[in-house]
Amino acid sequence: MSKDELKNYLGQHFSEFSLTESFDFTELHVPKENILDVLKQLKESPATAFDFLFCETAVDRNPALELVYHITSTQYRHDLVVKTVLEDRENPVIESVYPLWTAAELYEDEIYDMFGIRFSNHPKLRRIMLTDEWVGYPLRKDYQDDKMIVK
Amino acid sequence: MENIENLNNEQLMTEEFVINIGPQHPATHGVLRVEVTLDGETVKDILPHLGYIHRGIEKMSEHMGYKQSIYLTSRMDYLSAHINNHACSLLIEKACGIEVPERAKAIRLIMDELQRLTSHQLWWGSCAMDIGAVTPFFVGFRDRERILDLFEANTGNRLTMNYIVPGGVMRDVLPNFVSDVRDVIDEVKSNFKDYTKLITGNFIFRHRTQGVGYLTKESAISLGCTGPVARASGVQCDIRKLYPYDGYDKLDFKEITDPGCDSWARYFVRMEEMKQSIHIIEQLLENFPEGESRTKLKGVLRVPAGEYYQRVETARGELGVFMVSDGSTKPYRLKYRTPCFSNLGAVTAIGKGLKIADLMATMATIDLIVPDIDR
Amino acid sequence: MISMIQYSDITSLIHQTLSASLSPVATQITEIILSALLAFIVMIVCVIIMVYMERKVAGFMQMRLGPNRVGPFGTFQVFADVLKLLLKESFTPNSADKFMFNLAPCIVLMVTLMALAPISWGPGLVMWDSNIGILFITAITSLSVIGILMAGWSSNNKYSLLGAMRSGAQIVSYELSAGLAIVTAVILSGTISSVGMVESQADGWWILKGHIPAMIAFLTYVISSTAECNRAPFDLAEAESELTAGYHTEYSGMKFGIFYLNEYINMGVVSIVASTLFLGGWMPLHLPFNNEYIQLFNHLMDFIPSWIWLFGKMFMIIFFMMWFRWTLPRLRIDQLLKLEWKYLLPINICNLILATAISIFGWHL
Amino acid sequence: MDVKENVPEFPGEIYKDETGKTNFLVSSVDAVANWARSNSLWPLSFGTSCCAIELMSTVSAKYDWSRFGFEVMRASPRQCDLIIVAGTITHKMAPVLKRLYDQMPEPRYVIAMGSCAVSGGPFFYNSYAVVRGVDNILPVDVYIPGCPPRPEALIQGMMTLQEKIRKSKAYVIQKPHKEAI
Repeated sequence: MSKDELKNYLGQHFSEFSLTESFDFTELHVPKENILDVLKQLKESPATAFDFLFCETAVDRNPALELVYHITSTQYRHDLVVKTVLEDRENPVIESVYPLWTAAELYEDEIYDMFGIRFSNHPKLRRIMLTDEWVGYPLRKDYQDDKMIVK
Repeated sequence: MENIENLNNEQLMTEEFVINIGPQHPATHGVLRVEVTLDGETVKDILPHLGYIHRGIEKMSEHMGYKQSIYLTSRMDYLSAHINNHACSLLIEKACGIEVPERAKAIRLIMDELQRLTSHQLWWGSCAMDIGAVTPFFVGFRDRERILDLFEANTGNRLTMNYIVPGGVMRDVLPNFVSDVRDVIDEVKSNFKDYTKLITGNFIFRHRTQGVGYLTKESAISLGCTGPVARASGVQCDIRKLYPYDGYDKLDFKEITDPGCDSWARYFVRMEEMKQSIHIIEQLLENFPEGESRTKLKGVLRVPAGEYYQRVETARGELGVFMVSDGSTKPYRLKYRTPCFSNLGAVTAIGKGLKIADLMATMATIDLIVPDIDR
Repeated sequence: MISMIQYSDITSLIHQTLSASLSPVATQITEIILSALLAFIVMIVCVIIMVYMERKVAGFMQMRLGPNRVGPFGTFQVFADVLKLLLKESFTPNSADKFMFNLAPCIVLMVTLMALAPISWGPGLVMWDSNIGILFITAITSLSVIGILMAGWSSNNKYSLLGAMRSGAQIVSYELSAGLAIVTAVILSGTISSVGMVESQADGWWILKGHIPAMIAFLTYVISSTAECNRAPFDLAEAESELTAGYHTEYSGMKFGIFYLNEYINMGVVSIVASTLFLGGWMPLHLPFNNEYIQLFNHLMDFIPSWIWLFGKMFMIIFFMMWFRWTLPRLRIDQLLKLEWKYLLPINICNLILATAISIFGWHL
Repeated sequence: MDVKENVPEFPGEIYKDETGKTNFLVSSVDAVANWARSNSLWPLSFGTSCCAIELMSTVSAKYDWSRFGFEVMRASPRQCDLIIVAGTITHKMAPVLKRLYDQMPEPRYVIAMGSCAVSGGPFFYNSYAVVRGVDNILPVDVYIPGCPPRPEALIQGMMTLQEKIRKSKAYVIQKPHKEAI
């Protein structure tokens, strides 16, 4: 369905979450606790059928860590961005969306490696890009590496 | 050693052993380590280890200006260098609202499709070499060199061209560009019969790829696979058709999908895509527009704050550039959604239960570029 | 019948001069050493030509020039390779089973060189004129599996173990159809000794006289002998793209050189045996009919010396093997064994029955 | 007086007496050993990123380094005597590269191909994971600049390595002054 049909569908079903509009996609802001069942509803309901997670990434908004899910449907070809915010910076933990999309396994491995966000019930969480004894999470804004990185 | 008869069963039980198809291996075409547990010849479990070529491009682009970080993308998937630069340029043009002249759009599309041709030709050579035939590698490179001469004449370099920049193309093409491209295209078209003679019609190659490496449509979608790997399992996901950019909607070409789901289908989809690329280039050459090839931009670019996402169809799938900008001269966060990273999931999904030789054939037809995975 | 130079008078001349000055036992030993050295040198020269030919043929088939910088037309390239391998440090990995690791290349080379003994190189020129020559060759060539398995097992490397297991299964199963093809030739010609085999083709090569069964036996023999030398499209033992370098991954320097040398000597031996069985070895082309023009043609053929015939046929078959290598992709292990057990073996057995029927009723010319 | 005449193809001089009959070739062990080693350099098929594609173009029919005898590209380090580091070497890849180098038999040479291998190249600034130059790990013999260097540049690099081998002493292992980490 088209963008505004999707918007008012989301307005009815997820009225408690805020809905904003970025340059390309509509964004649904969901609190950390019920991220998994919101995404499960979006995937399972035949009206939306978001069965394709094409990009899952994290953005370091300096005090908080923000997780962004880009999902689309291969039937209706409409796109949606779902965002959550994780306040806790020392050990941020969130549900893994691996049960819904198997692509999430590699995406979340990389997010854990770069941002340090732990994913519970993830099949094999490991540092995928860097060596195991690497200290710190490079893509965080407060990552200190004075020898290599010149501000 | 007591005699064999009274050795009960679990003492004679065979045990699996783990081999590393390691960072340096002819079949991985780069530095991807795949830890494979084997029971004899059949593969029981696959665990890829990445990061051997992780250079931290996303962290670097946070310290660079918008126009500076574009040249890094052609070091990620170096076989679709033009298309990667095209993605970043489109993103910045969309964000700042820059108008691109018609001639620049046509040149960009021709360069993209030529790049797709060179990528498929190199894939064809190295896929045949993984399955054992060495001569197709040289036949594939013969045609590829013809197109690389074209790139070198017009853009200055053979592999990492940095030719497509925000606002158009770096320099206008040579005057006899259209006739050169037409000669190269005719030659590549006439060489197609070599491809069928050498590999497509080859009896052994068919037996090595048909019914091998089965990726169902549902698992392709849930794994996030895009490009020829997904289209060979029947998923319609060609970005040039779904979200056309720079004049793809005005061109008529078919999106090749094949319900076959096995290595042979992936091979067939790429061979047909080569023909479609040639068809596209011929259409673009007919009415090749005149005029300006680049709109001048001021030195330091400031992108208005916000989040932008641009999708482009590279030779291996959908490259998505996700940028968060806070209005300064440097991007706040730049994330590249690369096709090979999710296609790698398909290797682990398909690999279980295959023989080693089939695992190599499947990895050859999934066509991974390792710096594209590690970034 | 054949009016060519008889080498036997040269050998008897050498025999008289030696036995004049030495005791009979000493002459026997020196003759053995002399003929072994001669056969070894001839084979080494053939290997040098084969390696150069392989690189030039590969270049020709891949639209590029082969080596042409080292020496005139690149002919010294092979000498440079061999000399470099000789000077290379060839170490034994410390986790390897040292004795077996160093013994494997010697066994493999010894086995293929022993197969040279019964081959008849020319009229009257044979090292060991035994009447079970062909049987000896089939027995000896099946021993090379032991060397390869030793190499794979002792280098304590998973890839070489896999390569050795694959080549074990492959060579053992392809021995079968090679042996059956040889039996077909033996049935047609009636002798097992290689000298007798060549003499029996004096009035025409078996491939012409034995028409259908000989042609089928020749084709299956070439296919199964390509598999026995581990050459593409059956090169699963040292499959570059899968097992890096197969069973000789851990070998460096001249030990790897010996494996490399052995592959080419094996190819040479196999193509000499194929030409002896079906293409008449050093026997020139004679046609069996006896009107005077054919006799004139047969007589004319005798003027071409016998070693040109032998090495011409050998290099023709070697060119075919190289042709296979640079065009066909590699088979998977189960397809390889299926080809042998389900296709080559039944064809060979039916061909054997056909050959016996023909030789009983005398339908062959 | 003996007439000496240089042989174009082979390192050595032909000695002929004035009547021009007794001609035999005289050469030094170093010259012959270096001639053999320089003319049959077997590279390891090792390529990490974009420079590997230019390496493959050099192997292909147009640039064809098999004319020099390099075409035997072995996959196992035991049988190679030259490692062409084509591409970026990261901190995770450095120990693997060092082990590959140690597995190679002794007269071995290293070519650093591309600016990533020479000095870290485009990833010199602000990359936390890249080793700035392969000579921190391996003793490098020939550096080939370029990102990626053209196939002709790679062939010129190989020919410079051949020159270097021809001038070196055959039985003394000379490593560049900067000792490897």
